[in-house]
Amino acid sequence: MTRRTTTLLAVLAAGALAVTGCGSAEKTDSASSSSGDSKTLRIPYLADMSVPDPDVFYDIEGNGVILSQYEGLLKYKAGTLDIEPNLATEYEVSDDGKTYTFTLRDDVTFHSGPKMTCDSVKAAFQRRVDVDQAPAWMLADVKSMTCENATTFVIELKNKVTPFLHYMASSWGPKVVGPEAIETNAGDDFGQTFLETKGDGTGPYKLSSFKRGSAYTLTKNAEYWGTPANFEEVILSITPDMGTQRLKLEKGDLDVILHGFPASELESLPDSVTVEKQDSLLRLILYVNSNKAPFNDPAVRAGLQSTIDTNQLVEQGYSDTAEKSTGIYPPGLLPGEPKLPYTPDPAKAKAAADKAKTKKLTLAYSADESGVQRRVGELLQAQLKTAGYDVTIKEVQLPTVYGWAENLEEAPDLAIMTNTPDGAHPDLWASIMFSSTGGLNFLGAKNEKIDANLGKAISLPPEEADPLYKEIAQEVIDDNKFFLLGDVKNVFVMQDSLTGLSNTPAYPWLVDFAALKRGE
Amino acid sequence: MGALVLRRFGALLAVLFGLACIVFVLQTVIPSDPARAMVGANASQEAVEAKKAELGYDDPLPQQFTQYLQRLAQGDLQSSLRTRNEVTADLREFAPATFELAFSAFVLAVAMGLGLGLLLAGGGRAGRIIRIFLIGGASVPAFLTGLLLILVFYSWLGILPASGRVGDNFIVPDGPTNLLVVDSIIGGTPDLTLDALKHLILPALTLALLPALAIARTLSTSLTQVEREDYVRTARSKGLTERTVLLKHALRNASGPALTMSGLQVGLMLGGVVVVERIFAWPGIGLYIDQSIAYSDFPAITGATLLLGTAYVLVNFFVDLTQAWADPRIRTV
Amino acid sequence: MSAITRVGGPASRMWRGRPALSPGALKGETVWHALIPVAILSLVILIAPVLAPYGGTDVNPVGALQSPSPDAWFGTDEIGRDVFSRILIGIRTSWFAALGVILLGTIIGGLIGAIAGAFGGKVDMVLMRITDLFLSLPAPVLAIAVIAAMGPSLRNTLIALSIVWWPWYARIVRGEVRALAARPHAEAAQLAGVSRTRLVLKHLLPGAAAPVIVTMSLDVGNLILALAGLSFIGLGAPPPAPELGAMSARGLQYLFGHPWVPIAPAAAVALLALAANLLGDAINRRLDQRTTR
Amino acid sequence: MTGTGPVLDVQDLHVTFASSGGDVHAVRGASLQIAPGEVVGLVGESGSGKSVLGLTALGLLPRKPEPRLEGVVLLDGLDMITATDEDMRARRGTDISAVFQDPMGSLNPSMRIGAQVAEAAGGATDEEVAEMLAATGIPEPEHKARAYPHELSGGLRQRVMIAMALSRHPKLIIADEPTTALDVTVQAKVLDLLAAASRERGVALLLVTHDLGVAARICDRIAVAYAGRIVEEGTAAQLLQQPHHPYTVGLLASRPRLDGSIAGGDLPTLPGRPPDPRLPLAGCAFAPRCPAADAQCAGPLAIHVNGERRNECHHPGVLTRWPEGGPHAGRRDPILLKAPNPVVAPAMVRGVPPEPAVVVRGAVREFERPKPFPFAKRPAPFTAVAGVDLEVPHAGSVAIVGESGSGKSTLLRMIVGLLEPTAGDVTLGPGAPPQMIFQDAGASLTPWMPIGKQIEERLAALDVPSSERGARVAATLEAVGLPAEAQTAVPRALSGGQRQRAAIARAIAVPPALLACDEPVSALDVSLAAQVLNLLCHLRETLDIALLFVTHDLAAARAVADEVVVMQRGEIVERAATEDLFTDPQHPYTRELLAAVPEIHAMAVPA
Repeated sequence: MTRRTTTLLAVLAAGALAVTGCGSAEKTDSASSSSGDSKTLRIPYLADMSVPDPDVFYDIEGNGVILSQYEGLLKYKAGTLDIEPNLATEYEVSDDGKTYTFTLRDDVTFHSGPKMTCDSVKAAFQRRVDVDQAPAWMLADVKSMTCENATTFVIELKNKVTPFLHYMASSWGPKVVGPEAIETNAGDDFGQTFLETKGDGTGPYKLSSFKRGSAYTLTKNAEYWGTPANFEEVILSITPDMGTQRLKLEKGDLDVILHGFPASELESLPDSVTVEKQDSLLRLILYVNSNKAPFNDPAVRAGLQSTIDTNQLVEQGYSDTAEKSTGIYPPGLLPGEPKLPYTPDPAKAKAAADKAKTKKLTLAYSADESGVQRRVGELLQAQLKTAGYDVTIKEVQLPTVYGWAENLEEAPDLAIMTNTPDGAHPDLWASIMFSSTGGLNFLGAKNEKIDANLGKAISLPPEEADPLYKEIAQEVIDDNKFFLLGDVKNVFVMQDSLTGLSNTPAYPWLVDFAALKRGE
Repeated sequence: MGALVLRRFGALLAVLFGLACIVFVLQTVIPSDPARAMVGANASQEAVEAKKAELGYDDPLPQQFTQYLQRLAQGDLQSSLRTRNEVTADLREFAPATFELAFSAFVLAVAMGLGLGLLLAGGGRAGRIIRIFLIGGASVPAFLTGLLLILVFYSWLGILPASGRVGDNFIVPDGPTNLLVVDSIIGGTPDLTLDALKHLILPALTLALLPALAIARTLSTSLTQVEREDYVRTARSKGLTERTVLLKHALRNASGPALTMSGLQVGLMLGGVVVVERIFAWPGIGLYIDQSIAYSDFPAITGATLLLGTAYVLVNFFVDLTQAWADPRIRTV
Repeated sequence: MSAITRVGGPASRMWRGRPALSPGALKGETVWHALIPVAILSLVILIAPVLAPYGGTDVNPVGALQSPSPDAWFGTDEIGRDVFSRILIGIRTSWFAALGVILLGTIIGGLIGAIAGAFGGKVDMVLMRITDLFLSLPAPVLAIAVIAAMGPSLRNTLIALSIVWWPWYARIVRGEVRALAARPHAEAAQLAGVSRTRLVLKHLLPGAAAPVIVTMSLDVGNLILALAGLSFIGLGAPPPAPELGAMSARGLQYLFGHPWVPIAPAAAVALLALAANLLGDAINRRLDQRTTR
Repeated sequence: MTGTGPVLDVQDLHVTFASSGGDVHAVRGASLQIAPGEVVGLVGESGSGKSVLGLTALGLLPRKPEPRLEGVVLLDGLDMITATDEDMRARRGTDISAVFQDPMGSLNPSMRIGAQVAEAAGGATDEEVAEMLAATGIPEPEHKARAYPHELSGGLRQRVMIAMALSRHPKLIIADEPTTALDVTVQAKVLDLLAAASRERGVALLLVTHDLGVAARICDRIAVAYAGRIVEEGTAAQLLQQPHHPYTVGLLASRPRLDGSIAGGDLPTLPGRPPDPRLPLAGCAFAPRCPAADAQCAGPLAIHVNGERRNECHHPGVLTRWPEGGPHAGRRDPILLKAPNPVVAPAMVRGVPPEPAVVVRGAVREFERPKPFPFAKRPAPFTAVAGVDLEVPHAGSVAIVGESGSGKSTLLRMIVGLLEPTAGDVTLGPGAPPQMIFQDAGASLTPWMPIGKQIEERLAALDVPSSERGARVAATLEAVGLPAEAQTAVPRALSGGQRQRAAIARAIAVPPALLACDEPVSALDVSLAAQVLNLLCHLRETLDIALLFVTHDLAAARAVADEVVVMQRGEIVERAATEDLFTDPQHPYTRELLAAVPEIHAMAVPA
């Protein structure tokens, strides 16, 4: 904080003091005790997570609660996009690519006590299918699951799904849920009620309390099969305001802010706090509504290539916390993919815009805590204005976004979103984003060529699939219905005293709680 | 008095019914698609339709309305899209925190309003200066006031906690009232009581500032008016001290408008909890609404509106009765 | 509820001995004189944006998030827009938005109040029960629900606020009109053969002007704050409109690094609210003084 | 303390209030002594400073605007001007106490009677409170002690005030217009109670009133206040029978009396108005209005003291009777007004036998009572007027006399059409519809509308062409004795008397067949009241308007009416020609009413 800033705040605060005129006669030092110890890790969430049930949960906020409690068969190796063993020590894929044989660890116990066996894994996978909520699609192609013995789990697929191993490693992939949920408290809803506030997994932490609106507490799993966690306890407290989060962090009452910290304010943080910027698969995207004027005209859409100045959007919108996207896929997913050709050219932009049937546009952005999408929206609005468009901005919430597909005529012309694929595979990105039926294809972009290529590529080995994915990329570029603007980084703001930061690009907004420690 | 209670109670029921109607109208004009949001992005169109039918969105409006009233009578407010819980259950979980906060803020507002009202009615330079400060203070948006209070009392002075209901070094008792202060007193844990009270101060203060001003202003106006009443002169002519005149004669008769204002201010406060609970991470209805807005979770929003509305109507019901107690003329009318 | 039905009561009680001669004892013109400061302030606010060096959405060339300097008096915001210019324009938006809600509230409320007050009996009862219903609802909570249902936009926000704001005015107008209608002058006018419409318009309604004006002026501040609060939870004016509450709410995240971004508009809100409050108090005192003499 | 000296000794008291329009001199050098146990009347019109003097003695002057005090006000030895607030407070209740005008407003509405009395007594048991209440003639004192003020009648409330005033046996009671708001019969009883209490307990009483008759009823000594000074003082008998100051003469003369009608003539009136309290005074304040004034009167004040008597006239005793002729002598030019719109006033055409202005047959008016609670059976309605027959002849003058609650106002309002009769008929004679003059003239005028506009409205309603309206308004204002500027003034800018004239002007702008007057002068000072009564009589004569006059004031009724009707509990109990009724009342209630009127008997003036 600059000197002037501090003085200004001091004056204002003094005013506030004088205004309120009372304050507290009490004087105590216990207000901020017990911080900075090595037993408790304190992390804020900006909002409640939906439910700590891995077979229902399909958001980002809350993935720490899921991933430190539950484990999948595989996972992504820290700092990379590579898959490595987790509950399965090794795996084998049959030649036809339809049968996966996993060798399970034999030293894993659930938080509730029992040992993990193949049957428990099978039961957990079956639960995902039975619960049939949003993440169930990952097992939609499973034909059968069998246990050859206590440590050999075989999955047979109906058809070949190349990225299946990535499903197993995904943040939202199938997790091994313990018997407390599946048997003891199954009820008539496969234990969903039980898992609304409790848990039973195999991970380094167990859920010891879940108080919606206040805090979730994770306690160290002493029986953990892997490297035990350093902190005895992790408290995830709901602190919806970033200003409050920041003040608590500065005071040492919080350890890590996982996301949402405004990039422009990073510099004003005190020395006791460090900022870690790490790669992620999060991507800033501009959707174009090609179902109505003016962007149903390919020429007008193409003009956007010369209208959008991604450099400015990323630099000013994100400071140093995002990079300009260079390809359609998240970096590292498809080496050698076509380069994005966006280059600002006012003359071309204007020429294309002049062809537009209407120049009145609506630009929607989804609400986010740090306001970065709004910022990008406002910058984009200015850029479009230069080309001659008259843009109205509005903020939308996710359910509204889902409603667009039903009435594309009423949907906005442009939309700004930040999305992430479920895993580090081109298909996981392209099929959810660009396929006509993709879950994140909010503005109903249709392209038969892309659909056909995606259908083919999923069952092909990488060397044959990659050219198709590249073709898809080129098609997305040429079709101009999606503009990939930025590769957004994970920004972790944390106490200087913390070490052992470990994260992976495919798990957004997340650090490995178990690896963190205080000191050295 | 009994007849009065009866009549007011009738009015109370009518207002609650009106509230229910308004909430129903709100529910039916919502533009977004709750069914879709409920089943998720990857669900099929059939699943969405099935959900719609299940929620009864396909029925004709009058039928929806009767169903809505029936559900309401059974305390069923549907399920939240976000928490996937019964809204009623969610509200039960979040309501005590808001009740605790709003009640403290109300007490604080009335206390501050009373003190400042007396001060302002006294007139003089001090009163004028305080009035300007007070108006200035109440003119700052609550979110800024809140953050500045945290900055001063937490960051700099370190005497009060920044957020939440209680420090995380405490074990929070499970009931019976879920009001932390009350529960901790029942449970005999004075350190928890103290901690809970400390957590209450800043949010309650932020919430109380604007209502306190309104109450003070009303009180001072009616005190000035009552000062001109003959019975105050009569009281003085009896040789009573100024203090007795003020407290026994003027204040009680001047309290009517201030009481009404206090009741009305509860409405403002209930709106203010959304902002204040967010700033202070207070796990109450306001936070619930705030998060539900971000999720377009309409069952939750309307359910919470219904609850807060009912609370407000109830408060005013009691304010009404208090007023009748304070002013015997109302009682006999 | 009936707690509210008595809002106008105690005020009328103070005119001891004689029937309510509430602030209506003023000469008609004088009530409007009281509005002159408001008009002047509105005019100043209306033309103030002329002084703005930049447009409301224009970028100041000094760059984004620059601290206050001679080139950018109140600094620049996250997009690089000139905060000073935005505030001058924002004051206009906020002021007239508040005024709009108040005027709408006054018109709706005034109409209902006047009809209820003038006709009395069943009409009065029905209209006032409806008013009571709206008044009994927690206004901000309802506004939140309404906006959340209709979608956030400045227009919807103002509509929602108007929906919850008018009952206050209906109550005040009705109370005054009722009190005035009970005064002999209304009967005298009736005996003089004045038509019902004229009776209401010329002999009853002007008497409600003073308390309404006082309430209006005090409400400006409240409304601007309400707008700010709604913006904070994402239900206010959409970007990039320079509305003070929205500016402050959205700029809150820059409080610690670039405090001018949220504080300058908040200070403008406070200043505006303070001005409106003091204006209201002054009008109040003035009207009060004239009638008590 | 001193046992023989005066209990209150006011010497050369000046009270000045600072106001934005200049200093207001409320009291300008008043002196007054009250001996222990003495009953003194302080009489004056509004603005004479009489109430301020009483409040100064109590140390209860309003604080805003801040008063400036000079002189000496010794209350049993303590100077209430220099004393500290605390010293004054300690004297109140014990040495001096008060009974104020409005018994409703003077009692705390949210406190039980008993508690208020106990508080006044500085703490008392329930039995003691009941005793005190009983001593002032309150029936069922134990029961009444638990009541709230609004549950008692005006007379009882005033008795409670007296009980509180007496509760600590003070040496002096200031009674400021204690009976003004009460009915005549109650008034008499309350006055007698005050006098008796004072005599029995030896408490001195300062009775502040505007009504010489009230003072005459119980006072040993009377002081007359004018423009902030005591202009004359003496024993009641001396002062009433041989007034030395012309103002006292005028006051006595302009008072309508029961025993002398002015029918056909004018009540003597005091011309002009009291001096502006903001202006400094030189010489005799009354000189500008005094028929006997000469150049000497502008000189330094002449103060004559002769034993008990004292006056401030330069020529004491110069006037023994007030000269005849009111202020209207030169203003009886009804020609303009006599040219009404023929369409609306056919009765004005000569030769048509005059029909009665109004005929009332069997008029009944009931008022519904609210249900005690929802769904309850509605209680029987309250009958305000129970079958009344009445006729007001063309250009006649009828007075309806009765106390509050007698139904007289309800009857009047039915006649003019403000209320629908529940049963019976009201038949109006031909001519412009009836008009009404209200008790509170200020309240009967729309506060924000200029007088001229309000008169014009009536003209417009009767289709007087707009070209004629201006002239008609001007003529009307002149006819009621208002300056032309009144046309553009709002009511607030006028004095009380002027407002009543303005209200009359509106009513007669097109002369109605019937002018109903609801206590038109009871809110006015004596001299103003006389003027207004005169005006009404003149208008009746010149414009052929019938007058229907509702009043509680029998003297005023006698002054203006040909026929008097006495009402009690919604019924007419007696009806007679005015002379007959006053000389030979038949009904016991009429007799009771007459006996209760505070009358100044055996007066020398007018001779």
